[in-house]
Amino acid sequence: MSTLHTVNKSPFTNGALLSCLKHCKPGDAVLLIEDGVYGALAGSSVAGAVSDSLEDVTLYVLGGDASARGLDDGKVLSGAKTVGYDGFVDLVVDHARTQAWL
Amino acid sequence: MSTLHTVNKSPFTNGALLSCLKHCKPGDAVLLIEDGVYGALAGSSVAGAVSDSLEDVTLYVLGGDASARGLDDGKVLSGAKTVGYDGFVDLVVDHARTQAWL
Amino acid sequence: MSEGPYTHQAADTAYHFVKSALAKGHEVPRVFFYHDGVNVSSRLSVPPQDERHIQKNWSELAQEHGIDLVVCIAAAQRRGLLDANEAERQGKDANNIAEGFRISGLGQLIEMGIQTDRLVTFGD
Amino acid sequence: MSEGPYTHQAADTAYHFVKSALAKGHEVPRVFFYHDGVNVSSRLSVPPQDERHIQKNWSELAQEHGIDLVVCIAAAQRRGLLDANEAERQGKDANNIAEGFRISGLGQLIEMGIQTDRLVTFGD
Amino acid sequence: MSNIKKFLYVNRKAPYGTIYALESLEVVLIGAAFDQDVSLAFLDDGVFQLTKGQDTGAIGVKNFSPTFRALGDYDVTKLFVERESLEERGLSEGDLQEIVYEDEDDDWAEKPSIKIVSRAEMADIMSGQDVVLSF
Amino acid sequence: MSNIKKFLYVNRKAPYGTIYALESLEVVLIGAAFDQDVSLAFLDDGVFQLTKGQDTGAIGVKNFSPTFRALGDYDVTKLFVERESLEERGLSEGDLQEIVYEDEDDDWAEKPSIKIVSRAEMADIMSGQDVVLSF
Repeated sequence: MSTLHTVNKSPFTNGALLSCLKHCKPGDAVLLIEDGVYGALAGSSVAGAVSDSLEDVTLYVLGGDASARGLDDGKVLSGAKTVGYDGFVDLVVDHARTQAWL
Repeated sequence: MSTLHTVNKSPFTNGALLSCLKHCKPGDAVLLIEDGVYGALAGSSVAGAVSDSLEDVTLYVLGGDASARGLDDGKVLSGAKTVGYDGFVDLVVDHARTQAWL
Repeated sequence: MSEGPYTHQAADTAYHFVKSALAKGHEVPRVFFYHDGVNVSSRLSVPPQDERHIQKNWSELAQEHGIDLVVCIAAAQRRGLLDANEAERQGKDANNIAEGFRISGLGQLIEMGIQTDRLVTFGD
Repeated sequence: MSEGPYTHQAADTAYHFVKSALAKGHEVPRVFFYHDGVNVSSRLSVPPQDERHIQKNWSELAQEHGIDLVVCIAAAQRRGLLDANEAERQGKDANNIAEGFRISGLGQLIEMGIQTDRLVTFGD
Repeated sequence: MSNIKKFLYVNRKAPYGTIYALESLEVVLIGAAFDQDVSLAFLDDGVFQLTKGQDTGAIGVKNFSPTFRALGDYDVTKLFVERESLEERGLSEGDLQEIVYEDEDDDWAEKPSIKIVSRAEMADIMSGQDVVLSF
Repeated sequence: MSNIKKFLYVNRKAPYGTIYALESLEVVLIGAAFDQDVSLAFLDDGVFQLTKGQDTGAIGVKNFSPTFRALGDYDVTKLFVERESLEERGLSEGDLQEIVYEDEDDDWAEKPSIKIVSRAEMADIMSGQDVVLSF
């Protein structure tokens, strides 16, 4: 059964997101929270690497954190899905384990 | 008068060292402290970028932090100079300002 | 919960997550505060009027839903978080742990790993 | 000093730096504790016997050399660091600031930027 | 005049995930009372502090981005934002909120506080300071 | 047996600069008493925790690297270290301290606790756990 990975750091400052994506198995989910939501920015220097991984992995963005940072849907990579805290809970339930990339 | 820059983060996790080097002026000094000392590792994936900047910038490593992490002189980039806390003080005195890349 | 209040958002995210989990009918038997997370338990915190009160939010949620808020004793001692018993034992003249939090050992974390279906970490 | 004790090395590095500066005959009129750095000032810290005692190290160094250790009031209130006056003013039943530290405002930082020849930041 | 120093506040961290951006702003506001020559630098993730449309309602944290618009009233009028940092993040000047001040030397004309600079210009700005405070 | 779970402690941070490495080790030591199936993963900057020759005398911080060599006595014998993480840092297995345990199922023969694995193998190890604790 698959894994939910959480990433809470900006990929422009910290290597957590890229390391996480390199350790995902097909079918895993990655949820971007807190400053991690910047990882879903379209047109950024990491957007290509993130998009490439979406073949195997589903990318989620915590909506409250994205709104707080002024990231509206138009700025977010197509393919990324926005969830609320309740969606976060469902993701934890739907995956066998949660791994935080702190 | 030139600037002393301090960097205390590992360049493999955090972008501070590379950003610092891109903002140095010729004649500036960069002092690696705490986890920043890993930036002086020879043969690493960032060693090339660090070495390239040594034309314009002098690189210092805080010796106590290097020893704590098992970085002996043989592992450190040639060109990097090791200083103690007293050398750190002298560097602060010898430059007009100190900028911490936190 | 691995980070302190206000400095990192982790304590806020964990709080909203736990609230949502409870609202959906899940059980949240325990929250374990480790690393700088122990700082959440201080009852001496006085945030500005227009900011959330992180310690109070946790204490109230715990009381309402019977959540066991455990503060790691080793991490707390280093950082100066003590309850009345600990303060007396250590010869300190004050204590600062808020109601609803209790001090205990790391075994309380491992135990949850064994007993619960899911363990989620919030930190830095 | 911008980070808390034990969690980040910054409080240690700053301590060794200040000691060296004093040994070389420089003046260190003030150390300003900001962000999680305010946590250094807690007198309730009980580190393990074989670890350094960061708060005591600072208090002793300050007493010996007349350094003004200033804890930012706004940062301290959020994080639950209070002296006796502040505790009374805020209606709190305890306080936790160690001897040698005093609570004051951010102006004390700016003032040093104006008056001193060098200002060095240690943090995360 | 001899007591006027050049202060630079360097902002390299994103807002809300950590408190540094907010507590940096608190220093700027207090520091404004000291009548020094103040500049703010926004580079790396610090440029995210100035994005428009921030809405913190769902995370329960105070939205402090409007405070940047008040800086002009405190005579803090030089906000340097690094172009390369914006570009790496897929942002342009239009993604930032508008921040203006009234120039008392020019009949109180409204002028932009944000100035987009290149990385090389940012390095020059940094190297011209008396005091650099990092957040 | 049904109560035995697979626990993975994920170490991605360097020692001494922050306390996470030390406090992770403290959890591992306490956790060992619970007789679970324990593995430790070292990747990214976490591989620095295991380098040999650490000498913390000058920084006044306790050197906890010898504690890793005691893990075998607690039946913690699976330390997985990622090869790619070592290589990016210019390190090889020879830069790590030697950590061994005595295998009770093999006449107490001394065996290495550290196993160098590829990134793909590390991903497999992670995905096979019941509980993942991150530091």
